[in-house]
Amino acid sequence: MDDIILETNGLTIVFGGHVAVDNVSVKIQRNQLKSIIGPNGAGKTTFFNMLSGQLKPTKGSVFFDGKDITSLSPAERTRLGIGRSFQITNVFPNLTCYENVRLAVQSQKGIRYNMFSHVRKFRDVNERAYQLLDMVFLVNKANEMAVNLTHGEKRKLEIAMLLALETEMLLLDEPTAGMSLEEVPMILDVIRNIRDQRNRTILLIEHKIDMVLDLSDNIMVLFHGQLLADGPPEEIIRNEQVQSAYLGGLYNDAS
Amino acid sequence: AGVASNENDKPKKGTNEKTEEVVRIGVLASLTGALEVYGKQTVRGFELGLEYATGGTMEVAGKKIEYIVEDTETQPNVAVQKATRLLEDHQVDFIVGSSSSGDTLAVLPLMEEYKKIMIVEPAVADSITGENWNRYIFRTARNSSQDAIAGATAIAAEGVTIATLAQDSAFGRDGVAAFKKAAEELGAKIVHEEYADPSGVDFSSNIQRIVNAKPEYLFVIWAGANSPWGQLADMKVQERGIKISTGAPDIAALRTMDAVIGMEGFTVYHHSLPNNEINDWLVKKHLEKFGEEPDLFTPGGFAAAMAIVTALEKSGGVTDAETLIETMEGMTFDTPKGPMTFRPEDHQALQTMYAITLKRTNEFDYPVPVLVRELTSEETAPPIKNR
Amino acid sequence: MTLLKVEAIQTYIEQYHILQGVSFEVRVGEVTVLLGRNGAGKTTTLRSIMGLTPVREGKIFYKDQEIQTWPTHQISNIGIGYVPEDQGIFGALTVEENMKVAIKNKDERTMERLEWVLDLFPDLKKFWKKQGGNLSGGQKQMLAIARAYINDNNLLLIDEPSKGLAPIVVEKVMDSIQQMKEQTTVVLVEQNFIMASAIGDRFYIIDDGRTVHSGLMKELKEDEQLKKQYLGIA
Amino acid sequence: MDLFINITINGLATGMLIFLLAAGLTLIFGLMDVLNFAHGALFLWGAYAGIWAYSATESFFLGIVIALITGMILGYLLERFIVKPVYGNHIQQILITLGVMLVLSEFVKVVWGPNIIQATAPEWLQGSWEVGSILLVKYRLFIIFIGLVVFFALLFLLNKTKLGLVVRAGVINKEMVQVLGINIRKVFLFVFILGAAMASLAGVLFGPYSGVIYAEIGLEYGILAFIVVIIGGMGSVLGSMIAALLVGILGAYTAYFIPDLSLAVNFVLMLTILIFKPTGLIAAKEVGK
Amino acid sequence: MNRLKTLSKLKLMLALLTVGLFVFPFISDSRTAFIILTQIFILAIFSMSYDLLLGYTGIVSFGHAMFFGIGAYTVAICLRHFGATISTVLLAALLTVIFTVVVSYLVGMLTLRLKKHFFAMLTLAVASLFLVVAEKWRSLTMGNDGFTFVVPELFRDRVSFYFISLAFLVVMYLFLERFTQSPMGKVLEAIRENEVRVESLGYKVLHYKVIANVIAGMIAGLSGILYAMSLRFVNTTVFSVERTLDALLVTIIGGVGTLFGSVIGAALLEFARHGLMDLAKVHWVFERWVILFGMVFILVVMFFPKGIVGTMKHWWKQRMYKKEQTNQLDERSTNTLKEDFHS
Ligand SMILES: Nc1ncnc2c1ncn2[C@@H]1O[C@H](COP(=O)(O)OP(=O)(O)OP(=O)(O)O)[C@@H](O)[C@H]1O
Ligand SMILES: Nc1ncnc2c1ncn2[C@@H]1O[C@H](COP(=O)(O)OP(=O)(O)OP(=O)(O)O)[C@@H](O)[C@H]1O
Ligand SMILES: [Mg+2]
Ligand SMILES: [Mg+2]
Repeated sequence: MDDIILETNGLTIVFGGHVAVDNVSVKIQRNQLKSIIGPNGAGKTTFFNMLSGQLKPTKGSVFFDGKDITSLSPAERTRLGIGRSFQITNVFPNLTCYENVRLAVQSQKGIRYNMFSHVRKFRDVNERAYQLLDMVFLVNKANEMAVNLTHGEKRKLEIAMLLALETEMLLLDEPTAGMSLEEVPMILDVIRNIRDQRNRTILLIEHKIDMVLDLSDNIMVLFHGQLLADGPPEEIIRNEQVQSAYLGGLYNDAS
Repeated sequence: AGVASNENDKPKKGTNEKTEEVVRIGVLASLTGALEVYGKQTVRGFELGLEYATGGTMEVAGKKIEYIVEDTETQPNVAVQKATRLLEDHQVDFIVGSSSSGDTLAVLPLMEEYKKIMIVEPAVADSITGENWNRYIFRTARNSSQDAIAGATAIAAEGVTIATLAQDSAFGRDGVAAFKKAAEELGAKIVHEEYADPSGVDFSSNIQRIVNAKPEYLFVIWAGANSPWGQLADMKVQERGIKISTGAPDIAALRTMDAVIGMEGFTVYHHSLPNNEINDWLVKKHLEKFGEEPDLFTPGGFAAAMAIVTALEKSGGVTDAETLIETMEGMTFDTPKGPMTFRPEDHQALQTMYAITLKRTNEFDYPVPVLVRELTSEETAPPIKNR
Repeated sequence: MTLLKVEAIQTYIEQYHILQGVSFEVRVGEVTVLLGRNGAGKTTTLRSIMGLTPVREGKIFYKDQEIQTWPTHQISNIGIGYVPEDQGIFGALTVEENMKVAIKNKDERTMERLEWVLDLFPDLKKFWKKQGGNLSGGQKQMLAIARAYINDNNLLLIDEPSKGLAPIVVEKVMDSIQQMKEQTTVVLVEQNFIMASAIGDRFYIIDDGRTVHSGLMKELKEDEQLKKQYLGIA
Repeated sequence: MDLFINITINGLATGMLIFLLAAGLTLIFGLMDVLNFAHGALFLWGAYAGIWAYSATESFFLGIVIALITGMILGYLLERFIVKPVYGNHIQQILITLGVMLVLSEFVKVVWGPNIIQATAPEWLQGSWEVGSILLVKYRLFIIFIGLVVFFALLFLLNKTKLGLVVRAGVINKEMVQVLGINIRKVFLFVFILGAAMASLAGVLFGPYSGVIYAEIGLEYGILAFIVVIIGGMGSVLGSMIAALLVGILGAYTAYFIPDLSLAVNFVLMLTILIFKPTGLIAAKEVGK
Repeated sequence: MNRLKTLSKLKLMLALLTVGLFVFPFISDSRTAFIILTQIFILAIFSMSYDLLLGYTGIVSFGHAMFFGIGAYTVAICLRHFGATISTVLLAALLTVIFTVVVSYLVGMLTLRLKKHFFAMLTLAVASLFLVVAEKWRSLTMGNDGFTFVVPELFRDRVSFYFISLAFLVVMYLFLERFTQSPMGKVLEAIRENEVRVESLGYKVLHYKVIANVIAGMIAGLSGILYAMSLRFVNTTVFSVERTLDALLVTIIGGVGTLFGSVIGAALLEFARHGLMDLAKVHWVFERWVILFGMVFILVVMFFPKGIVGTMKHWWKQRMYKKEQTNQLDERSTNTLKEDFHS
């Protein structure tokens, strides 16, 4: 049962005196969907950044598949199988949507240093890119520069790029923020499908609590950088501290 | 006769089909950029030189003379383009130029390729008549060594101690090397060599080092616009008993030399210095035509024209390079600075230079070089370096 | 009383015809909500009101003044505040400096409002000297809202304020909007239907660059058919 | 000891002159993020217009005023017609300001001729005092004085008023600043004019310092200004001051002790600083958006 | 599709142009024209290598001349010391490749971690140090006066040199065209857009930047060889900022990120310069033609904000869009504007 894919060990990061993530040790089970919740500024994104390599922890270590990856670069971690999306949209503005996704597919296929063949040669890459755009309802924007997309569309592009990497582990930072009401369920379906295939591990940051409850196998709660709770949804939602300091009245009757 | 040649009936390399009645001369000069002033002096001098040499007819040995001026922008690649255009499209028989040594050096190989004569004026680099020389190259300009020897002759003597200040560039380093050699031959001692960043603003450290060396003379080799004169005065160099010496530059630069009035040195030319008819004519004509006196490099352009016309007269109008080389080697011709002679070995024109002191006179509104004595062409003959 | 009136505006971005006739009215003291799917033109509508994307045809009235040709800073200075969807934080400036740039008059009432805002978002007080770019996503959103709250505005245009905020903070923002209602009228673009329906008085649905439906929020909440048709939710 | 004092004072004065040259660029490039390759031209025009007025009226003060006015007018025209359409686009800025640089440098020759022009300090600033063996050149002390005045004025303007903040904010997100009710166009115009005027001030002060002015000084010293702004740290007036003094003093010491390195010293300095401090001496605050 | 059609049209035009240039020497024997064209080719090659950095990878370098200069000096010194043979030239080419690769690699590793302006200034510093070395190592370089040298007969003939340069340009163009369309080239474009994201997609950004720098440096070095051989002369100006600025101007005028723009830009720059310079002879008013030359830059920015080729591409796209629009307009009725507007 204890098939741990990712493990952090006393993970800590300090920004000029402010401890953003404080001694967090968690184990993440393979092929599960785990959500991270917590108030704004609790350290969720920062925690992600240390998993994906954008930030180096002040203390502590990260193990992936039993291997210490604390000192690896983001690129190396991606290649090992940790892919992520960003909270603030982070795409290639002056490339088309298609190009954006294609680059991710290309990386997944390990075509990195080929400088002599035309990209058109790589049929499978290109087809896959379209497939993904289709999956996030962006096919009609395939040839549009990413800079011209609306906020919601950029979020979708972000997800397509992450999915393209086909990494064993997916880190999703508020994937549906800004996405329109009618499209959120469709994206949720995409995520749910991945979860249900049970061959990927998903780590999800979300503030939409009903969505979290609906999707998660497991929830961890960060509070002021510290790990407050870690357990199944039902347990977390009943946690009083979570109720009062995070959820407030809005979701009081959500569970 | 149209100058521009027709694209279609252009002959192949080497053969000359143009009407025998015309001699064409191409002039390369920097007409824009930092050296524009020099380039324009050369061109004016050249024009007047032709006028004088042909008595205003613009004809020599029965042939009409035409000339085309091209701007090199002080860029070697442009110089090569322009030279080729002159040689190819305009089929010139001579090239005169250019204002910078770099441009000139870049053009030298073309002259060998096209077998045409080039009169170098006013580029100074020794290597033009030294290691990069070829037999088609003649030079009416003085070279760095001549400058240096003139400078040395003006101040060096047995036991005199001299420090030098020059820009840290090929021009400065060559100049100092030649100066040092010449001065030491005259028995002087070079106690300190100082090289300054040519684009620097502050020379006080350099000057400080010179002051520390306590020479009797400070010989300055400087070309280009930002000059150390003011700072030499600020640092009270002369008050400390160090006499300053340098080559007197063109009039615009003389205006900035208030601070070193009284210095002894040399010059290539100032219109008040030579005492001969040609110079008188030049000054008069130049005033008439341009409203000002000829300047440092005007007589050079003039000399180039004189050299060409003289050579053509002697060759009877034959423009074939071999004939011309034969004619011109050892040829003496008149210039506003008196007669010059192309030395057969390296085709460098030996010429008079002037030992001067810089004075303020009533005649001019700027410090002016006043003749101490003429330095004869033998005295200032530079070493032969093209072997 | 009508505070803002948008009349069939048409907006182009480069050669693209983005808004093809958006019209709506905003009444004093109400919260008007613009709804619509991604790419419908909600953000562009707000930007057009602010003078950030030029309106080619149609008119915008603010208190009977025609403002569609005014420069942005002038529109801002007649008392219209704007919270952009991408927050528009000056990343290299500290929270304090961000606020300083925003403050128009340093009078007493502004100081009072500052205090109120910092009470509303204590995180901002905590990270007063921190650079805006280093804030967490939600903190940035708070800062963006705070910058709009700080001045004495008659009208606030807020683009998706709930995005990235923890539920409890969303609640606070909702409360704050309710509180301000007296002095400040609000136009809200919001995808969080719980929030939109809780505080909205009136709604307009924008689709494909046009206003296609409008009504009272109360009605929309009940009307499953409409919700399904325009918002894809049931 | 005296030697060190002499070298230091001279280096200091040169450094101040360089600071004056770079101060305008600190605003225009460092703060407003405009790659203004025409900065040298503003410097050049300040020098020519100022020295011209000075020699025509024999009043150095008037020369300075004319230089400032020239800088302001050019700054105004430049901002309005050249820079305004290309804010935020470095590539276009490079091309268009290089064009302006060529035009203005060449135009100087149309107005004042291609010859070098002499510039001397006014009577009361000529010469030097000798204190023991320390040589205090009056004009250099004057430069140091003016440099300090400009430095403190700038510090005041940027730190004690909202201006500095607004410009920095405007560079990050122009729209947002307007949304906050600020007419950023006017602010930019003002700062640009200020920067241009300072470049021109440096120009007219440079004249008597070097003794001559000529049409190429714009090109020659323009790069130096960029070097100073970069190693000082983008947009930091204090950084520019430190960098300028460093360039001045280090240059003086190198010229004295290792003259062979003179040509390279600025570049070696820039290399070392940037390798060890990749964002300049006073690091502009780096933020991941 | 339309796009395909226009693409092939463009290719056809390019091919025609190339053929035209290859045929040119057979219909004209103006060596001036050959020289100007040759210099355009060389500048175009140099600028294309620069565009790889500026346009594709988004790196601004003020020191690209260092590679150009290395090539120029290498071939000059080799020819001077080892005699004017083809094998010397090949040796020089080999050495140039080695030197530029080593230098660009080292400089890249050292500097490419820095951010835009800081990187630009660092490259300026390094290139300037090369300039100083060339100035000071006088026994080898003769300082800024420079020196002349003899080139092998094959390169001496202007026509054959014309062909060689043109062929090299075509080869480099095709290589770079392919390179920029390759998976690797696409990653470079992505780096230009957003480095952080490229890294998180699993690409090691620094590797790519260094590779781009090495390739650009190598090609610049080779263009330097051609330059020196076309002049048969070299001096320190090959290391000067002006050289880099030339490349910068050419790429911007032509349009960054469009290789063909470099060719157009090089041609425009040279022709503008010469055309305007020749005006000076027409009338003294044009004596200050440099003013007009400067105006060309200003006008280019005003009328071709994305460079000539870049702006043309943009216009083309807009035209295509308009066409699409008018096709669609028929389908859409205009009276839907105010439908069911609630009062
Ligand atoms: N680069 C940084 N420098 C300084 N402080 C930082 C930096 N990045 C994050 N922080 C701080 O660390 C804390 C945690 O930020 P983080 O972005 O991880 O929060 P979060 O849990 O993702 O919040 P949100 O839900 O609002 O996105 C915040 O207080 C933030 O201000
Ligand atoms: N710069 C631009 N260039 C081209 N098209 C644009 C640009 N900005 C927006 N658009 C288009 O304008 C339309 C409306 O955009 P807008 O941002 O107003 O939508 P929105 O309703 O706010 O969407 P979202 O909910 O995703 O934020 C979209 O179809 C978008 O693709
Ligand atoms: Mg976050
Ligand atoms: Mg929007």
